[in-house]
Amino acid sequence: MDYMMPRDKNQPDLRVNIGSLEIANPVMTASGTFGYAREFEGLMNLHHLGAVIVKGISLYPRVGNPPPRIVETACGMLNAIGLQNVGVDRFITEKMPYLQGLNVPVIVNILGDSLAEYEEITARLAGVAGVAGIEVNISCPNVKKGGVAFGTDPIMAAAVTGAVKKKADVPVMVKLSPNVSDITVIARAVEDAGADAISLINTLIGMAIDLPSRRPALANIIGGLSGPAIKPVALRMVYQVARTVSVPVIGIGGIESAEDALEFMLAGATAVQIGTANFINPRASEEVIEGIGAYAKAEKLLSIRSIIGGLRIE
Amino acid sequence: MDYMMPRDKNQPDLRVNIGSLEIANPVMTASGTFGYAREFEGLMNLHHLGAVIVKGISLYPRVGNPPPRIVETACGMLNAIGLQNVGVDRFITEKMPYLQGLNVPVIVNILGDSLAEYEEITARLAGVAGVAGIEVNISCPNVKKGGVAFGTDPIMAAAVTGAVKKKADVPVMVKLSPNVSDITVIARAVEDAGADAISLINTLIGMAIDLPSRRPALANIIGGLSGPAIKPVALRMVYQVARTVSVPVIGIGGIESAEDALEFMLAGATAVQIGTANFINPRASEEVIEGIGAYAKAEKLLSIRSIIGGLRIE
Amino acid sequence: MSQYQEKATVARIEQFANKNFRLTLHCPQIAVSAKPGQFVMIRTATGKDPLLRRPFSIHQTSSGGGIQIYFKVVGRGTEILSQVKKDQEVSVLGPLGRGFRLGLNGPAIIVGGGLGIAPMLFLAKENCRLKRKCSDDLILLGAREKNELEHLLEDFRRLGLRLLTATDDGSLGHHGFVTEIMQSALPPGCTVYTCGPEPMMARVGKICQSQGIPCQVSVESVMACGMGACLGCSRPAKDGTYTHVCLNGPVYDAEELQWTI
Amino acid sequence: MSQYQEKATVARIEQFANKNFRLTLHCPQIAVSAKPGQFVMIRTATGKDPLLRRPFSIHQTSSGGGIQIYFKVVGRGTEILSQVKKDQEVSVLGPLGRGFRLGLNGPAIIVGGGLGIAPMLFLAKENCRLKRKCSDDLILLGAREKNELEHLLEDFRRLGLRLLTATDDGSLGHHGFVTEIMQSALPPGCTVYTCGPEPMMARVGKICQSQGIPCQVSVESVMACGMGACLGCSRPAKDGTYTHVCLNGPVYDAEELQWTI
Ligand SMILES: Cc1cc2nc3c(=O)[nH]c(=O)nc-3n(C[C@H](O)[C@H](O)[C@H](O)COP(=O)(O)OP(=O)(O)OC[C@H]3O[C@@H](n4cnc5c(N)ncnc54)[C@H](O)[C@@H]3O)c2cc1C
Ligand SMILES: Cc1cc2nc3c(=O)[nH]c(=O)nc-3n(C[C@H](O)[C@H](O)[C@H](O)COP(=O)(O)OP(=O)(O)OC[C@H]3O[C@@H](n4cnc5c(N)ncnc54)[C@H](O)[C@@H]3O)c2cc1C
Ligand SMILES: Cc1cc2nc3c(=O)[nH]c(=O)nc-3n(C[C@H](O)[C@H](O)[C@H](O)COP(=O)(O)O)c2cc1C
Ligand SMILES: Cc1cc2nc3c(=O)[nH]c(=O)nc-3n(C[C@H](O)[C@H](O)[C@H](O)COP(=O)(O)O)c2cc1C
Ligand code: FES
Ligand code: FES
Repeated sequence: MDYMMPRDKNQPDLRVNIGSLEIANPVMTASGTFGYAREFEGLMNLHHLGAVIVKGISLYPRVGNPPPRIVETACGMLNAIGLQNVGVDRFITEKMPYLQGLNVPVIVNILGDSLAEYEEITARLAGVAGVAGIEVNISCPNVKKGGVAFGTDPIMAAAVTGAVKKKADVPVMVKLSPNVSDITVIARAVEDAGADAISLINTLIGMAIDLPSRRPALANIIGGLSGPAIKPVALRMVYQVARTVSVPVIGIGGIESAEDALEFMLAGATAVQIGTANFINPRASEEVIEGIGAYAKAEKLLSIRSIIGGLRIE
Repeated sequence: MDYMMPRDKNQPDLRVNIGSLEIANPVMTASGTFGYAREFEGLMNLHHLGAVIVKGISLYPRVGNPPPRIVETACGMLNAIGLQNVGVDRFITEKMPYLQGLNVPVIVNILGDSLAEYEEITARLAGVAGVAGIEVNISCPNVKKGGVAFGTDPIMAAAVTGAVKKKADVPVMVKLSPNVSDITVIARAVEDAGADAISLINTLIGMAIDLPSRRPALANIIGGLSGPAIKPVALRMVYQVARTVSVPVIGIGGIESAEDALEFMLAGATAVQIGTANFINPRASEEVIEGIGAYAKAEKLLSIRSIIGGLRIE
Repeated sequence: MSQYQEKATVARIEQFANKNFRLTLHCPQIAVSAKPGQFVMIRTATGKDPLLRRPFSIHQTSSGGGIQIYFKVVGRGTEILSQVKKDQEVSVLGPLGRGFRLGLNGPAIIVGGGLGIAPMLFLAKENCRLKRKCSDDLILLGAREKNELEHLLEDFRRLGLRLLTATDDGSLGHHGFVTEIMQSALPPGCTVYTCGPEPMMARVGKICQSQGIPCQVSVESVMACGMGACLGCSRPAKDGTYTHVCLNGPVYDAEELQWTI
Repeated sequence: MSQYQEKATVARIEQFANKNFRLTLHCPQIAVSAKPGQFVMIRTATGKDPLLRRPFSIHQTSSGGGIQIYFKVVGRGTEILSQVKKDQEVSVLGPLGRGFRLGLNGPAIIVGGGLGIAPMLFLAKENCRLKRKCSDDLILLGAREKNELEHLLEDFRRLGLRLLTATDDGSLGHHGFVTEIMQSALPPGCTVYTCGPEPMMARVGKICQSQGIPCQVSVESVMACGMGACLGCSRPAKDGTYTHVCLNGPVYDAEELQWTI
C-alpha cells in the first residue's frame, strides 16, 4: 500500500521509515490519547498525520475502571482508564472502516493478559485492510506471573514480542514501559526477539491523593503519569535506547511542540508520538508537523532524516 | 541528646520518631537543596526545622561537574552538580560547628564510590558532636561494578547499608533511587540489612536538549529530575514502600506545601523532606511546618502521628 | 456536529458573589453552533500549569458572537480565570457534548441549583424559541444565599417566564431547598430539566420518577479532553457499564444513570 | 548581609525597545540594603511553570523603597514579567551576590553593553556618592541600535558624568563596538567596571590586562537558588576549580575567571 502523496519538491522531505513502513512525516498520535481519530475530524486535518495509533485493543471488550479515572498533577496528569476498549473484533468491524478511509497508516496498539492473548489479537488483525502496523503495549500485567508487567522483565518482554511477530503481517513496534531499572536491557531484548521498531515511553507509575477526603484521587489508587512533566525522563530513555539498538526508535512523552519533537529526534528518535497534548490542543499533532517542516526549511535540511540522532556531544 | 523544646500543651503534638531519633516536627530539608543551612539563616528561622540534612559528603573533596549544571524543565529541574562537596574532614571542621549551634538535629548525607568509602566516611562521622543521623545516598555509581548505581541492585544496596551500619553510632536512613523496576525489593533489602529508616525518592534520571545549539542542556548530558513534576512518582513509591517495610519512611519529591507534605504522610511517610522548593521559596520548609500545625489544629489531632498511613481505601 | 478551537477575546468579566463570576467571551464560531446544555473547555493558564482545560456550561450566547459562562472559583484554574482582563485572549474549545432535548410538548420545568443555574438560562431561552408558546414553563432556582442568585435573575426575568427562587438561608424566596418548591409544582405532561449538586439532582430525579415525569439532568465529571478521546470522564450507568459524560452527556435522562441519594 | 523575600508591588512597567522593559518594584527592605552589582531573583509565574525564579541585576534603587530592573524578553519567564500590571504583586528575593568594590581612588571607567547596562547606573551613582569627586569618571555604553539605548540615557545623564555611546549600526554615537572607544580612553590609575555579553567582557578584560589596569566584571550563569544552596551556578575559575556566581560573584576581578575570546 502506498500512503504517500506526490511530494512537492520545494518542501523539505519529512518522510521517515519505521521498518518497512514509510510514513509521510515523523508525527503519530499516541495510543489512548486520540480515541479512534474520528473524534478529531472537525478540529484538524487527519490526512496530514504521519500515522494514527489507536487506543489499546484487547482480545475481548473491557469496561475499564470506575471513576475517578484521571487527575491533574503538576505539568502532567495521571490516568487509570483501565484499558477500556471495544475488543479486537468490534474494532475491526466498527472502527477500521473509518480509519481506513483516512489514507493515513493505522497502527493498532494491542494489549493482553497472556502471551496467548497477544498472539490471538495479532492473528485476528492479520490481513485486515488498512492496518499498517502493530504497536505492542507491554506495560500490562502478566496474569500468569502474578501481575508483574511484561515490560519490566526482559524475558517476558522478548516472549511477547516473539509471540506477536509470529502472527503479524505488518511491522511490529514494541512500546516500552519506563518503570524499569535499565531500559536498554529491555530494548535489547525486544530487538533480539524481532521488534521492527521500539516506541517509548509509556506512562510512569504515579499516585495522587485528595487531602480533604484523605482518599486516593483515582479509584484505582495508582495511575500512569503523562504530559510535559515526564519529558526529561522520556528524552533520556530515548537517547539511551537509540544508542543501544539499531531498529528505529519512536519518542513519546510530554511532546507538545515541534521543538519538543525535534529534541527527541536529535536524541535519536526516528519519529515521535503526541499524547496528552492532544487533550489540551486538538491541533497539536498538526502544529508539530507544520513546525518540523518550518524548521527543516529554515535549517535548509534536504531531509528531516538528517537530524535523527544528531545531538552534538563533544 | 535532647533537641526538644518544652512543648506547648495548646499546640498539637508534631513530634515524630525516626528510629531512636525524635524530631520536633516531621519536616526536614533535603540533601543538596539547603546547602549547609547557613545560607538560609537570614531568610527563615532555622531553629524551627525538624532536622537539617546537609549536602552529600564524600570521603575526599569533589569539585563537581562543569557548567551548565542545571536546567529548568516543565514543573521541575534537572541537576548534575556532580556531588561537589568539601569532603568529610573539612565538613566536620568547617561546617559542623555552625550546624551544631542550631540546636536542630543534623543528618549527614553521605556518598561513595565503594563500600570501603561509605564505611570510612561513617567511621569519621562517629562521635562527632551534633551529628544526629546519617542518610546514605545509594544513587551513586559503584565504580567496582562498572558504574551501576548501588541503589538499583538489592544486593549492593544491602551491602552499603550493612557497611554504614557497622560503623554508625547514630540512626541510619537509607535514601532510595526511584530509577528501579520495583522499589519494594530495594526497600526490603535495605531494611533487612539494618536500615533504621528509609527515605525516598532521590531524583529521576532525565535529560534536556538545547535545540538551537543541538547540544545537551547539561554538560553531563543526563541529570536528576526534581520538583513538583516528580511528586506523583514519589507519592506512589512512598505508598508502596510504607506498606512493605516496618521502619519509618521519609517522603521526598516535589513537596512545596503543607498539603503536599500531609499527602505523603497519609501515604505512609513518618516525615518529609523539602528539596527544590527551597530554591523557589526559601521559607518553604518553615511554611510547611506551620501548615502542618494548622492542619493538626483544625482537624483536632492530638498528634500528627495519627495521620501517618491514614489513607482511606475501601 | 461542528466543533471549534477558538482564540476568544474577553469581552467582559463580572464578579457577582464573593467567588462567583460571569465571563463573556467573543468566539463567534462556537456561539453560533452551541446548543443549550453543551459546554466548552477553556485553557486557563498560558504556561503548562494547570495543564488541562476546564469544562464550563454555556450560560447563554448572543447573536453578536458572544458566549457567557457563569462560574465559581474552587481551585487554581477558576482562580486564574477570574483574573482575566478585558481584551485578553483565551483558548476555548467547543461546543461539546450532547445538550438538552428541547421543544417537547407540555410545560418545561427548569430546576437549577447553585452553579447548576449556569446552563439553565440558555435552555429556558432556546426552549421558548422552539416551542413558541411557553407561558406555562416554570423556572425554579436555588442557591445558598441571595447574592449568589440576584445578579443572575435579571436575565431570567427578561424571558418573562414564571420564576421561583429558594435560598438555604432564606435571604431570597423560599427558605430551604429548591426541591421543596418543585414537589408541588409539577403539572401533568411536563418535562423537568435540572442541573445542580448531585444530591439535588438525585432528589429531583426521584420525585420525577415517582410521578412518572421525564427528567433530563446535566451532570459533571472530571475531564481531560472533553471530546471522547481520553475515556477519563466515565460515570456508572444504570446498566452496569460506564458512560462518558463529555460524549454521551453531560445531559442524560435521569433514569440512565446510577444515583446515590 | 541581610536578605529578604518580599512581596513587591509593581509601581511601573515601561517598554523601551521592542523587547526591552524597565520594571519598578516597591520592595523597601531590599531597596535599602542593595549594593551596586547585586541582583534579585524574581518569581515570574503564579503557578508552578516556569518553576524557578529568574535573576536580574538591580538597575537602580530609590530612597522611597523602589528598585528597578532593566530586562529583555528572551524566554517564557521574561515574557511573563513583561506583562505584569501596575499594583500587581511579585515575589522578589534579594539583594543577592557580591557587588562591585567601590570608592577606589582614581577615575572609574564604566563599560556597559546591551543588557549589561542594567547594573551600571546603580554602580555609577553609588560610586559617585562614595568617592565624592567623580568628574573624571567615564561611562561608555554600547548597544545594537539607538532605541535600545536612548531611553536609558536620561538617568545616566542626570549624574552629570562624561558619557560616550556606541551602536553596532551607528544609529547613536560611535559606529561599532563600545570596546573600540574604550581602548584609547583609559587614563592612568583608573579602574574599569564592566558588564555585557561574554565576548565584550573578555575583550575589556584583555585590554585592561595588557595595560595593567584593574577590571571588575559582572558575569551571568544559570541559577536555581541565587543564594549558594544548589551549587548550580558554577563557572570555571582561573585556578581550575569552579566558582559560584551567585555567591562569589556576580562581580569578579576579570583575572579570577577563565575567558575564551
Ligand atoms: C460539563 C461540565 C460543566 C461545568 N459547568 C460549570 C459551570 O458552568 N460553572 C462552574 O463554576 N463550574 C462548572 N463545572 C465545574 C468546573 O469545571 C470546575 O469547577 C473546574 O474545572 C474547577 O477547576 P479548578 O482548576 O478551579 O479547580 P481544581 O484545582 O481542579 O480543583 C480544586 C478543588 O475543587 C474540587 N472541584 C472540582 N470541580 C468542582 C466542582 N464542580 N465543584 C466544587 N468543587 C470542585 C476539586 O475536587 C478540588 O478539590 C462544570 C464541569 C463539567 C464537567
Ligand atoms: C546575576 C544575573 C543578573 C542578570 N541581570 C539581568 C538583567 O539585568 N537584565 C536582563 O535582561 N537579564 C539579566 N540576566 C539574565 C536573565 O536572568 C535571563 O535573561 C532570564 O533568566 C531569562 O529567563 P526566561 O525565562 O525569559 O528565558 P528562558 O526561557 O529561561 O530561556 C530562553 C532562552 O534564552 C536563553 N537565555 C537565558 N538567559 C539569557 C540571557 N541572559 N541572554 C540571552 N539569552 C538567554 C536560554 O538559554 C534559552 O535558550 C541576569 C542573569 C544573571 C545570572
Ligand atoms: C488517557 C490515556 C490513555 C492511554 N492509553 C494507552 C493505551 O491504551 N495504550 C498505550 O500503549 N498507551 C496508552 N497511553 C500512554 C500514551 O500513549 C503515552 O505513551 C503517554 O501518555 C506518554 O506520552 P504523553 O506524555 O505525550 O502523553 C495512554 C495515555 C493517556 C494519557
Ligand atoms: C541541586 C540538587 C542537589 C542535590 N544533591 C543531593 C545530594 O547531594 N545527595 C542526595 O542524596 N540528594 C541530593 N538531591 C536530591 C534531593 O535531596 C531530593 O531527593 C530530590 O531533589 C527530590 O526532592 P524535591 O523534588 O523536593 O527536590 C539533590 C537535588 C537537587 C535539586
Ligand atoms: S473527557 Fe476525555 S473522553 Fe470525556
Ligand atoms: S544559584 Fe544556587 S548556588 Fe548559585
